[in-house]
Amino acid sequence: MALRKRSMGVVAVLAASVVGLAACGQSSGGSGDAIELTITQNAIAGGKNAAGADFIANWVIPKFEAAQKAKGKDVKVKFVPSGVDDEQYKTKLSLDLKSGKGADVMDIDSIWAGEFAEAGYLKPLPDLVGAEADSWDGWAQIPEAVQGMAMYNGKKYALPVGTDGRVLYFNKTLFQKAGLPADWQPTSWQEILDAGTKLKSSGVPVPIQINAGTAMGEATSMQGVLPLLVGAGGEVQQNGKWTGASQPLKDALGLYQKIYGGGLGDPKLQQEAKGRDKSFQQFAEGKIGILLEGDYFWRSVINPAEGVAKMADRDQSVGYAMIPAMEPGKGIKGQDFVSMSGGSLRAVNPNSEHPKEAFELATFTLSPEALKEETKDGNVRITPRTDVNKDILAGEPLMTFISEKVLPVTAFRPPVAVYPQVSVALQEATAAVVSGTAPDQAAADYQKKLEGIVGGAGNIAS
Amino acid sequence: MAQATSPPEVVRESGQARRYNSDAAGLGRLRAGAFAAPALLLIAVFLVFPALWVLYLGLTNYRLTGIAAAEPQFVGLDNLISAVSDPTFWSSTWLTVQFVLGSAVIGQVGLGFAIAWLLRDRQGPLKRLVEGLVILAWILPSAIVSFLWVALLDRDGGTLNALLSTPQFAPLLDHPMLSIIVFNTWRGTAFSMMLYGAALGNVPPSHLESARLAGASGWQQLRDVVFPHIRGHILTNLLLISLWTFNDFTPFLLTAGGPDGQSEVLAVHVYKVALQGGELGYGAAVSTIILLINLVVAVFYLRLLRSKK
Amino acid sequence: MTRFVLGRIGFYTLIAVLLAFFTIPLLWLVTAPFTSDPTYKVSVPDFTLDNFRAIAEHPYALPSLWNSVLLSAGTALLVVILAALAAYALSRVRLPGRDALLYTLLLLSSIITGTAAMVPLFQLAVQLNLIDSQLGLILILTGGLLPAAIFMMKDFMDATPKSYEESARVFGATPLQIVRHVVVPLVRPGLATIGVWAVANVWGNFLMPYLLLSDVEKQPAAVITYTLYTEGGQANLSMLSTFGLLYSIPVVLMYLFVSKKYGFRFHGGIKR
Amino acid sequence: MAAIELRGLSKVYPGGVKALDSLDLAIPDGEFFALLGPSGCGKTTLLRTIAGLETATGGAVVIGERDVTGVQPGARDIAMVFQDYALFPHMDVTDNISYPLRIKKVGKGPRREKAAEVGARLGLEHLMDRRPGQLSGGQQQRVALARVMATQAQAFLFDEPLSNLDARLRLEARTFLKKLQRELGVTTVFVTHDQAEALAMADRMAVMEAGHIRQIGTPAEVFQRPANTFVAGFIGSTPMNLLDGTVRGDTLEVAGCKVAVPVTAEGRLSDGEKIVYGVRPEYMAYSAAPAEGAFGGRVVIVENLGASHLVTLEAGDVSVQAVVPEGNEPAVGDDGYAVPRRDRALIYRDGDLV
Repeated sequence: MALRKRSMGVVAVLAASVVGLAACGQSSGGSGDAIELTITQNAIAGGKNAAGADFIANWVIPKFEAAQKAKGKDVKVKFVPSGVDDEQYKTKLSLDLKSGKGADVMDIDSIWAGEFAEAGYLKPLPDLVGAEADSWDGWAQIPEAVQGMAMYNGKKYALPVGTDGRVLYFNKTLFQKAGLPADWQPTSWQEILDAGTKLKSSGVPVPIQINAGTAMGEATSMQGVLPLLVGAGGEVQQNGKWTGASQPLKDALGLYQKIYGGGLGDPKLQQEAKGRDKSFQQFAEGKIGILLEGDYFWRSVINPAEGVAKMADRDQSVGYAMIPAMEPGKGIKGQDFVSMSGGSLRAVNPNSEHPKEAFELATFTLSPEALKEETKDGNVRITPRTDVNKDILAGEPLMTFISEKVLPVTAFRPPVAVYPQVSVALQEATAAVVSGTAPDQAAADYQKKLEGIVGGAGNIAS
Repeated sequence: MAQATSPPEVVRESGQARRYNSDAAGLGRLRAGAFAAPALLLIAVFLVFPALWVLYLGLTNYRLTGIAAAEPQFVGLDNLISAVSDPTFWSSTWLTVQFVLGSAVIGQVGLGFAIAWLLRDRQGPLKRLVEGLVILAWILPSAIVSFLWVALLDRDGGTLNALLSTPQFAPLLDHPMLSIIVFNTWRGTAFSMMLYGAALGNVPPSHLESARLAGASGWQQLRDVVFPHIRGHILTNLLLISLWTFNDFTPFLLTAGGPDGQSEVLAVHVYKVALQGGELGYGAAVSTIILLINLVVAVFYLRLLRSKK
Repeated sequence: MTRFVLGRIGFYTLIAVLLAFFTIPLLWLVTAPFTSDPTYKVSVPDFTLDNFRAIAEHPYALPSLWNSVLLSAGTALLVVILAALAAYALSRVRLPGRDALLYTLLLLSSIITGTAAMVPLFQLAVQLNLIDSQLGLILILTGGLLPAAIFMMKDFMDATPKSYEESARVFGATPLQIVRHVVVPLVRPGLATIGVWAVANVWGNFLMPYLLLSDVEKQPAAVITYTLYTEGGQANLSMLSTFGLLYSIPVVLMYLFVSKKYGFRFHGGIKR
Repeated sequence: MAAIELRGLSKVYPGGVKALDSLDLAIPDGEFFALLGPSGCGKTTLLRTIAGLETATGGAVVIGERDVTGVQPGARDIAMVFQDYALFPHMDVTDNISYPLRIKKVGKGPRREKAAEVGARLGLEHLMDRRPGQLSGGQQQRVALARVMATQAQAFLFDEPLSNLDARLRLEARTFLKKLQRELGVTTVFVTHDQAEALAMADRMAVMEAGHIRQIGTPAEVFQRPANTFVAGFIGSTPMNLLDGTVRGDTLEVAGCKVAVPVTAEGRLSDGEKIVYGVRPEYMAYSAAPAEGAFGGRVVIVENLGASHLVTLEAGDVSVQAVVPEGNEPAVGDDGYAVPRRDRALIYRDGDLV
């Protein structure tokens, strides 16, 4: 690395003549001794997560600056919007952090915590900001599982921003036609299949949509194979060992086979590059009976006001149910019902010149007032704080449902660097099953790939 | 008095002219160097240096995140070896060859030349319209274009199915390679068309006229008059188009490499590995292999088109 | 005579097929922006202008188009000028290893456009303090495009008869005057081609502008296009199609301008 | 206006090809001078070296008493017409003609005036706003000439000025060029591979071969007394008869015939010497009856030259050609006799004129 640095210097000198003019550089150098903070999210006004961006720009920044002023500190906060694929956002953050740059406060997906920590892109909060990291009063309100998302090797690396949960959505209108109840709650996979069969015979084009294949990417893992895996009592990684061609995986893949091999799902949709978009559109058009999705689907996709696939009668005709284990009690930890959750984190940049103020800003955005402000006007999401959730979710039956029924049984992905590759391998296994490979074979292939990814059979639980 | 003047010696001209100094403007090496210096400096700093760095990364296990991001290890040829021992790499390579041959060499070069030839001595709105549409396909950003083609080839509401009355026909799934080949032909023809359009302008009309007077068919005119004149342009065109197509990852936006990797060309492979998987070292190694394949292709073209001179 | 008629019929049939091939995929782009809730299906729009209103209200959409124009015009200009000078010098003065150098640079240029090059380019930009600078981005993009541009340009330069330059030289023109008065007009179709090529490359480039420009006010339309998705990555088709339509208008205008002003054709030199 | 002088001028290309080998040449002010020779003889290289487009590797070029050997072409105060005229295709006739003035930073108004003036002089006034691509070959040539005239240079250089014209036009242009040069009085050097052109136009000429000048002289001198067999063979629309012979006392034995010693060689030959006997077919008197000192043989070919015929006789194992005025021509197969004119016949020893 040292060598590279030096050659960089040489090139820098060489290029100095060319770029003499170009060195306008960073927008630094502010007014006097004011503290300047930047905060970034994958959110942008007018685009992706516009509400979140507006909240930061219009509420957090003025309020926080005012609060600091009251304390006698001159703090200026700048919001750096972004609005791209999560992978690209992650790439940019990584590059920034690697080069000692980046915003002082930044939002990351909880699943990146491990790899960012390993790379030195993030530091444990106490190391950065001192005792305040642990003494923040918010921690008391955040459930342990949610706190776990921000932990790596037992240390807190960031603040949890929120979480989500996955359920089975179903179209009540179609269910009624197929003679199925409007308060449907399956207790085993077989009941899902039975419902699918009935839907099919009543003429529903796509009775069941559970994401599969590589085209949908992580959506296949989170809304597909992972909830099924925990439903069969397995996890991708347990106690530091990866799960190979285990029985739970075979069972999960077996369900795929029954759905897509049995004509209960649309195998081609799983292969299309825009398959997930289309599954949303089809659900909204009443062509899909049962769909496994997260609360995001309810909030942003079929939202009658501003969804991308609006359903005017969402509240009347869309039902939801918990995801059952394969059979009652067969889920992980002996659960009857399962789910998967993700969420994002708000981290303090180790390169920040003002880590304490940055931490203050981060905690400020997670204060009850801030969270209530952020989630008002129908912009509800599950916040990390139970005290806040109690208030804001009251008028939202689905969100309350997830918060109260789903989150207690949910599971999280392992926050380690190789997870994305493992996830792709899982997606490939589902793709294989959907296009006809036997589940046992697909599981065996998965194990082989897994060995290559995680560094040999030694890291795989037999 | 008929022999009072001897016939003009046309052949002589070319034979002799080559011996002369080609520095017609009296540039001299020093000034030539000054002319080329700004470009070469930019290239050195922003191209050669980072490109060599990529080649170096290919020899490490560097990753975007994780432990390997903090302390990348030098692994020598491990990446290359694991690439070539990976069957998906080879299938990607084979798909790439199909992609380049089909969409670049046959599709873009063929169609581009055909359009340039058809419109060679036309002016006016028809030419403008055709050229404009072809160029539009080329110049639209890929993010937008991918939507256009999904809308065209979609299984349910796709325009193609509506036109052909073939409901549920799914070209992107059943013929993914053909789809991206046709797509890339549509997308990239403009460049070849423009290049050949400009090159055909350099073919002296008198040569074509004399060939036509000699009763040469269209094909013979092409072969005997046009082709020798634009041979250099054909070489350049093939080289560049192949190079770009090898490295084009736009098919990703259409098929995401699927279904089941059936359209995962090398550039998509690298994108998946490097950007989605974060394995930059491995991605760089595959890029190096692409570079070597391109080198072979370039040498092949050079042999093919220069040898006949 | 019949042969002529058949030829005409054949010609127009071919043109019609070509037009269809190049037009049909574009249909979505003209219908979806005027449709209230567009899907991937091309259908007769209800001619709403709401989508355009939404784009107009978008704080970054329209300014980003200006940024795109700035970036692509700047890059194209730099590429054309530098490539023309370099290609002329390389075409006229024989340097040992010239062709090998050009081929090597061309091959390396392919690696730099690949995904794997983002780390070196980013860190280079950081070291040179070119992060968040549009000029810096222009320089970086130019560096990547130059080899291919020089390569193409050299073909055009090689093809121009030397006697034009000798003639100007005998009349006392300096090398720079010769390039300006004689060479540039002669290779103008080539220059226009390369200029448009450079614009096309920059116009759609997403990754480098996104990585190198953090200030959203400087980001081009390609980056803003990617923001028109939901938090879950679902495309906002009404915004995307509308923005896509607006996004393509400047390049259409550019094409019309360039083809009218400079023409992609040769002037028809002396009969030889 | 200026004289041009070359002193020991050499041009060796990298790789060792000697294009010009130590040439000396003096062209006085106002002369119309031709450089003639077959392809590859170095005539164009010589012209380009005078122009400065090629750099001499030895010797000096002097134009108007100024040594310009190391001077850039543009600073030599010369103007050149190229073989393909090198008219700029993107400029109209006016701009082409006035281009040299543009380089000299002459204002747009005076430039256009000058172009109009010169153009009118060459009969181009109705073509001034056309582009070269819209002109005929002859018109292009006149534009190129006009451009050269507009420079008011000290000397003009023409590289094959007529070779791009078709045959009929070439004859007209020949006359036109000669007249124009007379009127302008500017020292002009032109290159041609066509001996007829050189003979017709030049005041004086140099015949070149393989980088050397083989003869310098007026057209009459070169035609009547070629200095060597190379020039003898190259000049003339019908090639000179060059026949091997031997001196036999007062007479010569050539092609099995006895012929008289030419006037110019009298007293300069020694008995038994091997020589080459040269006589132009035009300087042969043909008769059907045997004659003293004639080449006799069978007529094998009769070529019609219009007002005369070229008759080829087979004398022994060599061919002898004679020009026969119309009405006198023999039939193929006849026996014929050709008597060379003693005052026009020439003797070459080791290739050089005696």
